[in-house]
Amino acid sequence: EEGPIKVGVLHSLSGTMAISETALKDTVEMLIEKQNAEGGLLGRELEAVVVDPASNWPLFAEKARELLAQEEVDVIFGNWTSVSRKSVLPVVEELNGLLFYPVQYEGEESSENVFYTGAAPNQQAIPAVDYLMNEIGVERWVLAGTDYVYPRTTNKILETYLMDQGVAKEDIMINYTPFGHSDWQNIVSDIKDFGSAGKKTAVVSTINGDANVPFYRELGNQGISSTDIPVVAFSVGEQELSGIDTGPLVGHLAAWNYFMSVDSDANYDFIDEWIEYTGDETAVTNDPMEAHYIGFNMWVKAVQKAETTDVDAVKDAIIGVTVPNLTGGYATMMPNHHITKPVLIGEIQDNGQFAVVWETPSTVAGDAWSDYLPGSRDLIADWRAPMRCGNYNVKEGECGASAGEQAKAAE
Amino acid sequence: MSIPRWLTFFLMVLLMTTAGTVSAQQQDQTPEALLEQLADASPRDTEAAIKAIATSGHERARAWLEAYGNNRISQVEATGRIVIVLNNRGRDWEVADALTGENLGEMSRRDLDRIAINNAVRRQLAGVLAMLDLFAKDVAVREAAALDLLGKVDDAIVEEVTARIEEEPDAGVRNRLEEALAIYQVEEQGSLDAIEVLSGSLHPRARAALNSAVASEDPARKAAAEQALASIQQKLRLNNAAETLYFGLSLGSVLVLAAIGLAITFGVMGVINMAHGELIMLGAYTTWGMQQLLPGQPGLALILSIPAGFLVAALAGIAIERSVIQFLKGRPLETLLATFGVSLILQQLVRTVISPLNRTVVTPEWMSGSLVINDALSLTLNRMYVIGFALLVFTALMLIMRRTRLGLEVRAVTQNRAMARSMGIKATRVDIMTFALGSGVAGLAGVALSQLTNVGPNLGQNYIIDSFMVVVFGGVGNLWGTLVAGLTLGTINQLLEPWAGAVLAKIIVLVFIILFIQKRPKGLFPQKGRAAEG
Amino acid sequence: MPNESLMLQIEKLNQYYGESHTLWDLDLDVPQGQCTCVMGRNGVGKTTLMKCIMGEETVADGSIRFADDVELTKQPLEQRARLGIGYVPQGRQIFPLLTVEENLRTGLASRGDGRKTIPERVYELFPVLKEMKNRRGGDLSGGQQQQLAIGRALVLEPRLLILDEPGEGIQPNIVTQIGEVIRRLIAEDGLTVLLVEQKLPFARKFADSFAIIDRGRRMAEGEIAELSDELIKQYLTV
Amino acid sequence: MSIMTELAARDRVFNFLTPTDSPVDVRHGPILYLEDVNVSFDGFRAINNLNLTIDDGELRCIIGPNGAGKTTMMDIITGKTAPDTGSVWFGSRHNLLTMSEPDIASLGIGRKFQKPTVFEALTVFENLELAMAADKRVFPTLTAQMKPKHRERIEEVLETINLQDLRDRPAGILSHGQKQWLEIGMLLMQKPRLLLVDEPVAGMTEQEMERTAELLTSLAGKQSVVVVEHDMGFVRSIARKVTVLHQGSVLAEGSMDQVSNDPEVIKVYLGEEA
Amino acid sequence: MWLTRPLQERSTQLFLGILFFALIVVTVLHLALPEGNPLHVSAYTVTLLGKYLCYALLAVAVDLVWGYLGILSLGHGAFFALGGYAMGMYLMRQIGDRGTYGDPILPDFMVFLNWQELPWYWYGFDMAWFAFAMVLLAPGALALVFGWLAFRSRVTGVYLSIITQALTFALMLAFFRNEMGFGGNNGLTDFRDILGFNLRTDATRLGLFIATGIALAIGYVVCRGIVTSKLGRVSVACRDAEARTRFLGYRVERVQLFVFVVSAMLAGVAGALYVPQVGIINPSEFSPIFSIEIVVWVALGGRATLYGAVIGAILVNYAKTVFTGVMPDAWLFALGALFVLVTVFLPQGIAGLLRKRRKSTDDGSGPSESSSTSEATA
Ligand SMILES: Nc1ncnc2c1ncn2[C@@H]1O[C@H](COP(=O)(O)OP(=O)(O)OP(=O)(O)O)[C@@H](O)[C@H]1O
Ligand SMILES: Nc1ncnc2c1ncn2[C@@H]1O[C@H](COP(=O)(O)OP(=O)(O)OP(=O)(O)O)[C@@H](O)[C@H]1O
Ligand SMILES: [Mg+2]
Ligand SMILES: [Mg+2]
Repeated sequence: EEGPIKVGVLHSLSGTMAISETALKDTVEMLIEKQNAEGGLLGRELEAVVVDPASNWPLFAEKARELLAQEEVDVIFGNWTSVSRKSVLPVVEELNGLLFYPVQYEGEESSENVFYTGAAPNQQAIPAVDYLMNEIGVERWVLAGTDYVYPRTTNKILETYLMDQGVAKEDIMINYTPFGHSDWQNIVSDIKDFGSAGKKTAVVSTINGDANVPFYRELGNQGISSTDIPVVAFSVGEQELSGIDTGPLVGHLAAWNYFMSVDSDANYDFIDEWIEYTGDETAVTNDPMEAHYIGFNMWVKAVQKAETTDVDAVKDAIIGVTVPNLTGGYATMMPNHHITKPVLIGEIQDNGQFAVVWETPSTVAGDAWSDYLPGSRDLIADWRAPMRCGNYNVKEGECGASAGEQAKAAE
Repeated sequence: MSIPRWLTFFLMVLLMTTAGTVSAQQQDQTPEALLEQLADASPRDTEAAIKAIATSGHERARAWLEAYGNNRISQVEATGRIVIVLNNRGRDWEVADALTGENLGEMSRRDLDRIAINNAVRRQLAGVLAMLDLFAKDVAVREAAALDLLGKVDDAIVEEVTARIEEEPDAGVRNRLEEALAIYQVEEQGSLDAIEVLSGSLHPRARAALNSAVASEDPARKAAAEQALASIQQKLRLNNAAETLYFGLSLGSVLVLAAIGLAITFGVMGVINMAHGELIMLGAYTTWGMQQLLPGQPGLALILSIPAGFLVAALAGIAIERSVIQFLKGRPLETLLATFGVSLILQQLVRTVISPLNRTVVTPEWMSGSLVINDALSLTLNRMYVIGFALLVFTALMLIMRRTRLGLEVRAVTQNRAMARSMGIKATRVDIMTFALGSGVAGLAGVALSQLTNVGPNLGQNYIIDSFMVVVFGGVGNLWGTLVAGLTLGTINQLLEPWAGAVLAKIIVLVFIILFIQKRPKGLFPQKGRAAEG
Repeated sequence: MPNESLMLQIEKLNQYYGESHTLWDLDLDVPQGQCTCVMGRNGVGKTTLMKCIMGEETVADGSIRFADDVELTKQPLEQRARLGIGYVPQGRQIFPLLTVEENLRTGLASRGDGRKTIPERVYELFPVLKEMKNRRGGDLSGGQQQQLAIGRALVLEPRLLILDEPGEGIQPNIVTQIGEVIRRLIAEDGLTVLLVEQKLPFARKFADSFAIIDRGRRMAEGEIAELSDELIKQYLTV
Repeated sequence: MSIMTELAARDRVFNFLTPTDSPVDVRHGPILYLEDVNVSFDGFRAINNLNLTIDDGELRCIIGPNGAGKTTMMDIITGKTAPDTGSVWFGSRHNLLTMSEPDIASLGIGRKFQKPTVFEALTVFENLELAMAADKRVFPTLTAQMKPKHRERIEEVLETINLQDLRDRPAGILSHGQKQWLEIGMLLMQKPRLLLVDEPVAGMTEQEMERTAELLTSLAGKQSVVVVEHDMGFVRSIARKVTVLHQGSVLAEGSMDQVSNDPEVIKVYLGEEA
Repeated sequence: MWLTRPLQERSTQLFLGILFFALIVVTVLHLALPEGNPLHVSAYTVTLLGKYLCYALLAVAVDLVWGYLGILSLGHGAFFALGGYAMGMYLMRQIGDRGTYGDPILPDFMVFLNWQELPWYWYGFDMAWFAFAMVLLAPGALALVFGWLAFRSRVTGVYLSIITQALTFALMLAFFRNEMGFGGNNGLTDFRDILGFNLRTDATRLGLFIATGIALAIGYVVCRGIVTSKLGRVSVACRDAEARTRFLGYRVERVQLFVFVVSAMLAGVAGALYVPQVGIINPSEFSPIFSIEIVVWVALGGRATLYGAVIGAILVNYAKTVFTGVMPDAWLFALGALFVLVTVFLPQGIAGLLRKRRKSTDDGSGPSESSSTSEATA
């Protein structure tokens, strides 16, 4: 095959998600530029094909189809929200494409065509809760989230997990708010109340996107400091913080697999490149960007290994591929299409960065199916031959229908 | 700075309480060694290291601890020198030598190792610092320190706190200290007297302590604690009601602010201005811009943003009016289409020119925190200002519409343009001025909102629907209606929220609007009579 | 007639509504200090002519000279009121949601003297307006609205008053009163009146001269006394 | 009687719904009956203990000063305004106060408004078509077809109101007087039992007034007509019985001569010379 | 009959002619030409066109109520989405035990959230006839209840517009709630087949495209039938002078209700056809901004013309597709500018432009298309 290798970039550049996704588009473009500067891939140039699905979920599917069917891209990097991934999923499966999905998500999914380079719940939520429980001594929990699948699932998993750990039901408060919720007065006041029951209390926040700014502001104004009731967030990264006056937030926590403040040479190099690429001295990096960095390098390595960009070959080649991550360790693509990641807990600082306060001793492999949900306890995913199954039921010893069908279709 | 006498005293106290952990030898440590110890300490040892610094009597000890608490202590990788980070933004940080305070200029972040701190340590640190503050001259500082100590008293400092109660001249501070002590006593010793002390307290920590006492085995303690809690609960209910009301008013005033400009451009002029949200956004970005222009003076910048935000949005409004709306006279519905286009353009403009990311708008000192009525009821200051601001803007607007010719002329022009012109009213000028006024007020709303929520390209989108809802609910063309509607909807929402949850509360409010309009098809304050039917 | 005494001199006026030609080469002189009555059947273009003078409709060509020196066709609409032309349109066109007083106050905008209050004379003429000062214009009865429209035009203290069927819907004694007021204003203030009227008795009684329009053309003009039955038969009956 | 048979014949448009055969019960005399009606707006009494009776087939003129309450009275009859107290009966069977505007209209009360209101976007022809007496419910309207006899009827009225040439032009472009005629035309199309005509000749020439007068007099007898007008010449030419309203109640009633010589009427309404 | 009348009309014949011609051309180009051929219409394009046609039908529905009845509905997205959900529920049930968790009855998201049994309102959706009936009935019933309340109390103008907006907003929030049992934010997705045809084959896609074209044709004829009937003229009368219409004996609220319900049902059909083609239905279709966008399509195409609505919907969405592809960073500028320019320079929308053309060429007075002078918000 001649001509450039096409890399599809499927991130919203307008609409509500543009805030988060624009930087990811730039990241992929930067990585491509760098790869080209290093001589391309298999002797061919890489070319980014950027489209704007405009934060519109059906449009994601349409654009994915456009990328795969019209533009015939060899791989897609894209999506942020779960719903956009769910929307795209049937398309990549049908047209047998490759999708690298860089954001932490609720798990409960493993597709043959999708590689999940963000964290699964066991790579973010559970370690964070462990930290709070063991290191801070938290006994009472507020699980606050935006009302959609990721928080719902995460909270469900956490609830089960906490109860397994002996936390009483009345020590868990669950609260959901709509997207973009901006009036937190009542909820923060409730949290304050909940926290005055005599047990150390913490908030586990899966509050999404824009809603965080007013939330943290309200926390600050109602005088809830991190020493009283710490908040550990799973969706607040450097980029979100860059829009917040972080003064009052110092000490609140976030759990990620990467922080910009991580002290490693790979990271510093990446930051330097990023700042140079964007031309903005204040530009920040964040976890999903690292996920793209890892995903991109894994794909490159897999293509080199397979010596072709052919999707099936790459799919087979990529399992087991190991590349360095930005925190000084390595990430490996697991057979369930999730990767290994370290889990870091960081505290917000007044400069909008996180200071790492805790870290898992070794990397954690992502679980496609949670051990804490009844429906998925017995499921595993393994895309190697001969199993080739995204939801193999170990108890019944058979592959779930849909995946079985796909496997058949693939042969 | 000489070592105050109290510090020696404090030192002794600490020595006594932590006897054995801090050996005499550590006393003589050089400052370098003290910092070294902090830098090298494993999580378990940090406590000792902090105490060592606190008791060292070094003149910079406090500065170190504060810097440490703020995550500002780092070690230069190559030399092992301990530095205090003065500015930690960007890739190169400005640092000063911890020992001498000498400014060492900028240093790449790569070359620095941060000395880690976490919340647990920070808590201890806060206790230690608060103890230090208890000796301050300023009563306010002492009071704050005492308040800070609530729930932070532990075995290490209990004696000292007890001692301070004796010495403390100020009654308020003394009460606080007693409360702090009582919390400790309730939690650790289950003292009945202490429960008594706490029974009037509204502070959440006190309640926490009492709650823990309720869980106790001892029936007497349990009963006493329950009784204390019950009396607190009583007071709390009242306070909660007041708080909810305040929340309602505050949400309401946000709605009013967002909608009031629209009440002019849409309500009075009849332009379905879909770009209203983006005009609000411009006001918010003006605030951000002002703060960028005046770094370090967020308060001044905010105040200057009020005229600036008005001006920027008003100019944008004039531009919209001149370039689009003037061509749509007599076609009000089409203004929807055009201004929708304008709104898309403005949004993307901000994304392209400034950034798709949210911008940081700093809340000035005097606007952050809250006005403490009592321990259970404190009114957040930023929202209080917003309520006041909303009322101010409303009054000013009301005066303009009532007292100046503009108010009369704009109504005449919208009701019958040709006739108004036949009466000699300069309709074009009236249009420009009114639209500018409405837009400017939207800008003011933006300035206020920048203190409450995100300043980003989506800001406007989040308020446009609510704004229309408020204007229409109040009755189109009626400014009072907008005020009442905004406050009503805000309050209803906040009243519902505690029991219905945020989502359901919002749904109920929307359904309420739908049903209410059935009852009053022309809003809260309808135009009655023949005139309205036309 | 000497030229100086013309308040309005219309020459070869043509007007179109889209493609339909409504006024054809129309000439009309309105002498100063007199009441000129324009007559004609329904739909011949009387109102259109008035709108052209006020500027609510644009003319295709022709000229309208006001008080000898101003070419009205070149003036924007607002300016014409400021020159001293008061207009009482057909169908009243009051501002329905403004109160009676506010309706009247709109007329203050174009007064040269910057006066801020409504001339007492208006209330004297139409006491009902004072009585209903705070009622909304749209709530008034038809005749009250008509009175309001006339009052509003008088607030400007115009030099030229254009009345398009002013008596419509007004009770007889007030119609007479309006006629008398017109005469009084002409006599006292030297007002010029351009009147559109279908009712012959009224025209005969209060107008000085007449002009008859048919299908957009001026067919006849002259002193009111010259308005013969023949003309009436020819142009005013169906 | 025939209603029952009609009810049985469900396949046809109910005749009793078409106004000409409306089951208005006029056996006891009056077709319209207002008793002790009061209306006030924000404390202002627009109608004040009004009592009025219109006989079947009568042509009644109502005059009175501006603001006397004439239009308000029509508003009450047609259901636009609800009175504070009082009763309004159409024939002896229908209590108009309990009915909605369309119900009242389909009973056979037609109205011409003081300020001509026509459907500006529709053509003159379509305006008349909509006014035509027919089953006005949704589905019959949807499936309605223009029959030749309907077309003839419209043409006839077009001729009466002299708007043949403008039949396909939107009514919005009509001059004031032309709109007046169109409204009258719409009223004719409706074939109501009772016509309420508010200032029909405002803006008409002398000659047109005569035609209108002829038209209204020819209707009387078959239909009942209530005319409100300020043009005394016109009123005189058609009037049999005249009612004078003042401040919301009847000031005088009688023949034109009686009324026009009544000093009260002269004082508040006619002025010295009438 | 009122439905056949439009068929005799030149403009409708022209419209249907163009539509069917386009359907046939696309089908032929898709089936007959090999993939490499530059004229080949790919499956991607077919689906895209299918989506445009759904939007066109939706726009026609909105134009019916806005253009002819004067009701500016800012909530028509709700009916579209309800139709879509009805179809989505059917498609979900068709997945059967092929879902990730293999539950024969419960859709994946319910298993996922620990639901034990199917909520009652999901019953019956496994049967095509029931689901398809619901496509009409669900939006129709909502429109009936909502319209009955609103029109009975004579809510008009902006008040009506805003409560329609409140309606769709409330529904959006409700459907976002996971407790509602409609999949929350993720909505319904991962469909397999429809009426036994695999949704992931090109043939099914082509079939859906053609079905949408036919639905649009029928919808257009229905709307045209209504507006050319006497009822259509009554609608215009209601639009321009509601009170006056009442005095002629028409029950304005019933006319409004009837037209509104018909329009809602058409919107529901559009939504139902949309869902299998784009592969997902989620609460964002309820978002007020989407409903406003629909109105914008209609205004851009030309209000009160029906075919204008079709043109507007197709044009705007085509522009979106093109712009988001060729200038992903700046497409909003282009789209925004398009809206502004059309409003300022083409007061009657694109249809107005066409009409002017036609007028100047043959000067025949076409069907009495009403150009509104008074607006609903006046
Ligand atoms: N906006 C318009 N567009 C097109 N034609 C119009 C418009 N306004 C008026 N016309 C037509 O122009 C002609 C003159 O109208 P105009 O209103 O000037 O009549 P008029 O002499 O004042 O009649 P009347 O005595 O009834 O008031 C009429 O035939 C009318 O139909
Ligand atoms: N909605 C209202 N609010 C206040 N006043 C009103 C309202 N409607 C009518 N009026 C008053 O009621 C009185 C009666 O009005 P109406 O229109 O019935 O008079 P009319 O007899 O028809 O007069 P005209 O001969 O001038 O048409 C008037 O004084 C009017 O101002
Ligand atoms: Mg006229
Ligand atoms: Mg009247």
